[in-house]
Amino acid sequence: MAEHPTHETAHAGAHASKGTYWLIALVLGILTLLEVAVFYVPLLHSVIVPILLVLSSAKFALVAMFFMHLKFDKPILTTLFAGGLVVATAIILSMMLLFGTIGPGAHM
Amino acid sequence: MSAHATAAHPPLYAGGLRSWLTTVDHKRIGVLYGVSALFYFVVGGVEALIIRLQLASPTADVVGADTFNQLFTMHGTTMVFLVLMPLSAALFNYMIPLMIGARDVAFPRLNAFSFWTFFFGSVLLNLSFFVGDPPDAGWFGYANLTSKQYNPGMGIDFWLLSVQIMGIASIASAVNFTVTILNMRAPGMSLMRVPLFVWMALVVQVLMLLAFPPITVAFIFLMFDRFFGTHFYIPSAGGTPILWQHLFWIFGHPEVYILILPSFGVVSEVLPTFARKPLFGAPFMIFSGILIGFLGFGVWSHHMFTTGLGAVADTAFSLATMLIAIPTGVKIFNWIATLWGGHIRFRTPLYFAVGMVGLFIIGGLSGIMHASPPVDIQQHDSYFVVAHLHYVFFGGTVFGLFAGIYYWWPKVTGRMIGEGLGKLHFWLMVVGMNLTFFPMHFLGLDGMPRRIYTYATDLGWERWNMIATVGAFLIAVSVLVFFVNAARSLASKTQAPADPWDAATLEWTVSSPPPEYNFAVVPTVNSARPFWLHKYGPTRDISTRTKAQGTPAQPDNPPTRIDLPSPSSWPILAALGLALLGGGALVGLWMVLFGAAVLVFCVYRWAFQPLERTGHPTFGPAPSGGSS
Amino acid sequence: MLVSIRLQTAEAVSRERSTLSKTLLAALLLPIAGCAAVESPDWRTLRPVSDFGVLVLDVYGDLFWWTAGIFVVVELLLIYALVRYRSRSGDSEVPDQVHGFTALEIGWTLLPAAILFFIAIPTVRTIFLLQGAPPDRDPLEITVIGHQWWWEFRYPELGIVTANELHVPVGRTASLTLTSADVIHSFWVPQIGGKRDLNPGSENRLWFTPTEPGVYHGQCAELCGTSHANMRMRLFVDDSASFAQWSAAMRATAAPDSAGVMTFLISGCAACHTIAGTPAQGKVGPDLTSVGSRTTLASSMIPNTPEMMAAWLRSPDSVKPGALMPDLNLDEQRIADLVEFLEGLR
Amino acid sequence: MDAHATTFGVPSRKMAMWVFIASECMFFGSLIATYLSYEGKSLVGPTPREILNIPLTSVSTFVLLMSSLAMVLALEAVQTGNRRGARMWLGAVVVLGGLFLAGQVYEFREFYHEGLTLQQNLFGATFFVLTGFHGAHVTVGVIWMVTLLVMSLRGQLGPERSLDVEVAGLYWHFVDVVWIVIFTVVYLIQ
Ligand code: HEA
Ligand code: HEA
Ligand code: HEC
Ligand code: CUA
Ligand SMILES: [Cu+2]
Repeated sequence: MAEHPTHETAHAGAHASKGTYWLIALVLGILTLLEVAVFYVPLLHSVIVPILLVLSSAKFALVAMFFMHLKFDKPILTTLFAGGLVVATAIILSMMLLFGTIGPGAHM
Repeated sequence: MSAHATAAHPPLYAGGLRSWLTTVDHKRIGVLYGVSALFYFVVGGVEALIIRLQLASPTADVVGADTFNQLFTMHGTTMVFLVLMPLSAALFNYMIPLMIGARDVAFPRLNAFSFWTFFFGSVLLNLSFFVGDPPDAGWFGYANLTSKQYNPGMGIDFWLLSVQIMGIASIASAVNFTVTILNMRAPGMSLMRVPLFVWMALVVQVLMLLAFPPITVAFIFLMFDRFFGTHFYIPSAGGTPILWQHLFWIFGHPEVYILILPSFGVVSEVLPTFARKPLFGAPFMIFSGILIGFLGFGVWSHHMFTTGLGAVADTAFSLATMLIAIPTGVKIFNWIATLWGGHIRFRTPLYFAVGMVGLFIIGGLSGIMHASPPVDIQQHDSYFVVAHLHYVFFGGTVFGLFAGIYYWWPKVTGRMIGEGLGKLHFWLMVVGMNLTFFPMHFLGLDGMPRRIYTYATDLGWERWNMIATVGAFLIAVSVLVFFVNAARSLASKTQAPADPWDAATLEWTVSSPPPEYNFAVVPTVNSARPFWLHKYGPTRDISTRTKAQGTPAQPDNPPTRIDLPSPSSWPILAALGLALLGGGALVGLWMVLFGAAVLVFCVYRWAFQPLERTGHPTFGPAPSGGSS
Repeated sequence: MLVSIRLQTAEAVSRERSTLSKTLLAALLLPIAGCAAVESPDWRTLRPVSDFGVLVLDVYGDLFWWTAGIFVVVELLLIYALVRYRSRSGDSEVPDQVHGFTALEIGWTLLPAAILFFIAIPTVRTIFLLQGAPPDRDPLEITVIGHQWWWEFRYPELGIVTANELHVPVGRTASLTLTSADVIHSFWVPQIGGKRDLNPGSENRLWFTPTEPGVYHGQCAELCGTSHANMRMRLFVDDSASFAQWSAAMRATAAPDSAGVMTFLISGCAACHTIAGTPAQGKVGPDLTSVGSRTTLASSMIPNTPEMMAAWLRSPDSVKPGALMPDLNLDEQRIADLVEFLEGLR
Repeated sequence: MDAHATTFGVPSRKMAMWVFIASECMFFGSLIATYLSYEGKSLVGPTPREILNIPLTSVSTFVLLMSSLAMVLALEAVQTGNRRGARMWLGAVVVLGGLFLAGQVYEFREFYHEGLTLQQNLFGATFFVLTGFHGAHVTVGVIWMVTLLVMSLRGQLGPERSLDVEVAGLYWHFVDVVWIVIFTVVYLIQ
């Protein structure tokens, strides 16, 4: 039964080493620092949105791939997650368009 | 053989009330869903009959304005959340494990929890009748009519809390069935060998997973507006009621596909069985189902063509909506092609399946008219929409689900059901539903808005309204015929064979009703029609290039011991806690906290209760050592 | 054992002489027959009296014929398959196990796509026409404000405020600005064309050029509470002369009889109603400046006769359930005075 | 039944958590969509610019990220039967999660004193509901972690139960990932 704790093949080799985890954490910390830095540098304010989006997507991806093991796990799990993520993103973008937060007539 | 089998293991449905309350068997849970849904079908149907009586004539005075608003709100909410969803859930629960060769769902206790949560939610909704304050803002409860200012009573609170609770049940069950279908298939059952019904069920689960959160959020905002004085939907503070419309329909449109796809699935099982052919173009059918589900998330604003979103948005949503005709058309044509060249046996399930195809087309085509904003601004919120929605809901879903009920009736009950009465049921229903709902197109075209409890005498609407009312009572008679038929079948003594329709899929390889453990031996599958392959051999089945001989009928006795999950009281108690937590908002904080405490306590007990009754013997005397 | 079950089913089939297909044909033709029974339907949305309504009807016509065609073809195919391939007596053969035919399936994927193309073109064109600028450069501007459960009409350029009866001149484009004072309502006069919502907190637009004088029924189309069913209106399309006359009369309200005004004021009516030229400046209910000239009262619920007016004042709620005008417990004499006064306001 | 290998070779509970996470994407997606749709539409202040405390939130973002690190290390420890490590890292998750929550409570109180309430304006309503529901998720996560910690202390969390920890970890990381988005969208892009 599925609710039964199983310890068969499922997660053999399905993760990275401890060292990698520390490294990823370091990178995450640095990326966060960069984000905050960008926020405080007036020079970058015209391009702040794309920069922040890239940086936070990178963080997102690192956590999902390494801490959540997607990189090493079965692709079906990535598919399931991506399904929700894609629809959610599409809805967020459409709503922003419909409410004029972005797109023609945006007042941001 | 079946007589043998019943003697060999305890009858599936034996046991007192307690065994039903604590069951975690997917088959019994399926029956519970089915019985609740049929009960609420009568409730929602009687509400509809009162609506029809009131509208039969412009001078009728059966109910007043407020009561009428409550009636259609409860009718719509009941039919959608308390009838069609649980009826689909009934078929999913009962059939999916059998059709994929599993002994149960992935999480049997979560399954029980889902049912009871749904059940308590449905009770909460109907409790509003007993406190004399049912909701009255329509089944999609547009803000800001639902705000405290314009709706100070408790009706809206009942509505939002109960639908919210049932939403949790739906998400829990969707998680369960997604995993079951993906992960619990019998060896050899690749995704392309999964029966169409199960495929459509999978799409439905994914739609539920993704569609219920938006409405949950919409309800949370409404709750905050009503209980805590926020202004999400209040224009005077900068909010807009249109936010509700978006969030609701982001859920609402996928929801209508949640309601139709199970029926598509049933029809895709029934037509091949009675035409004695494989489903035409099964891969196309699968992909079109997925596409319908996917496109369903991009069309929600077609319910808002009169809201004033602007020409660009209207165009985008209109075109996206029209696209859905393409995959749906594929389904219709493939069904016809399935019949084409077959040897069609006219049994009751086939009647309903064919009826579904014929009637759904009408609803689909009126949907295409709605998809065109210039046309829709005339039809929106008129009886034309009421006609559309009943052709797809009644003609589509109800007929399809009745096809499923008749088709699987012998499997579930172990009794055959009368063909004569079945066909009478069908004919009365076809005539009744066309009589009821077709004239509504005319009324809509003549300018009759929906949700009006009366109309002026000089508008010329009474003739078609009267006809619709007569039709509604004909439908009621047909439903009565069904109940008589069902009762006669249950009272009869003749045992149904395991495979009464000479069908192709795994559920027919087990006895009727199936043993508690479903499969004595876990089947191995090497075709989309494993049982057919076994019966007729590979020569007839060109899809199978292997020499293998399909999946045979199950032996009567399991060769080894089978461990089944043990009954548990924690799911139902946890569901009760959740309902108290939610419903408690109507009573007071203490009730909410009490519900939360019950919920947490039960979840812990549940989590630490061992799942399986160890070494439960499936044979011989009924089990006595089950924990709980 | 299996074999015997199979034989059993085959026998059952052979005994079956189904009438499904024939009756099904009849049943499916029923709706069509129903249509035909109504000789040349004269339903309101099919009889537009404005340019706007005609544009809408054109698209509807396109769609109707496409969908009717699809309906007939597909249903006939279905019925043909049922009749032609019904299982015959004594037939225990298994038919050819055809699994699909990709070319055919691609064909019936593309065909609907092509049809949709023809539906989409007029649709999109008309969307932009209907929501574009009004055809007339100098339209008559009217502001429509929805209230539970009545309509307020304001003509800013004419200085007119009225309720429930909308007057527009034939041949001149009317450009409506739509909004609501409370919940969402929807403006709908079926013979003029499509509806448009009245949203609180924002404005919508709708224009139309009426082409035929007459009086047309209209009604709120969005559920707005108890008396949503009773939120009706009348649209008067006047020829230019009578429109001019009407608007002149509306502006030139004679000073109301002061005894009547007194009664009105002491009865508490002024808290909610405006009568131009008097201290009554309430904003909750309809403007009563020219109430006597309306043909109906309470959003087209009752004819504007002294008896009905009295009935309304006696108990608004029994005329219109939930009406937001309270029952002021007036005695019969007071009511008679008020009726006389109000009916004189023209 | 126990011998029934799953079709994808993924334990069903793990797959279930991923499926649930997909659903949660829509939950938070809808909240974020509303926040963004109402951005700048408040009729009265305070506005995000006036009130959001970037340094404080940067620190709590960092805290949450590090709790994710502790979480994977805890899983690692459980899988390899390292009991001491398991306790230590699970404890760290609890502490860091608690810190994050404390930061949020502090933040909410500050905002309240500066006049930003649920009822004040649309920003207040959307902000508190979005971050509040995130906080509720963190709270559930902390309770879950405490449960695991207690199990570990009682010696019930051997390698054979590592799936319990893995599933809890997925939930925890997801909540972290959501915060990454909220931090960027709500706090940094104003
Ligand atoms: C089971 C439920 C169900 C289903 C399946 C559908 C299917 C469709 N619906 Fe419907 N709909 C509802 C339930 C459903 N609907 C409900 C409940 C409402 C009202 C809610 C409320 O207001 O209360 C509603 C309202 C509704 C509206 C809003 C109307 C309004 O309020 O103004 C629209 C607008 O576009 C619409 C469109 C469609 C379309 C295009 C389809 C398509 O999926 C249909 C596709 C099918 C076909 C087209 C027929 C078969 C195809 C062929 C034979 C191929 C050839 C065809 C062509 C080339 C056209 N529906
Ligand atoms: C989902 C499925 C579904 C189903 C199956 C039905 C079934 C029926 N519906 Fe309903 N309907 C909706 C969904 C559904 N409806 C929705 C979503 C709305 C919109 C609500 C809103 O506007 O918010 C709506 C609205 C709606 C309206 C419009 C109300 C209005 O706008 O004012 C009407 C009016 O005639 C109507 C009628 C009917 C009728 C006559 C049936 C019949 O087919 C019912 C048949 C069933 C029975 C009759 C039960 C059988 C009963 C017995 C066997 C017992 C007999 C006992 C006695 C006679 C005492 N429905
Ligand atoms: C509390 C507010 C209120 C008060 C006080 C009030 N009314 Fe009204 N009145 C309304 C509202 C609101 C309506 C619109 C009702 C509807 O049609 O739904 C209305 C409608 C009317 C109408 C019908 C107008 C039309 O064009 O159809 C008349 C006539 C009328 N009121 C007269 C009176 C008189 C006379 C009094 C005093 C004795 C009075 N009202 C007091 C709120 C009020
Ligand atoms: Cu106003 Cu309905
Ligand atoms: Cu829709």
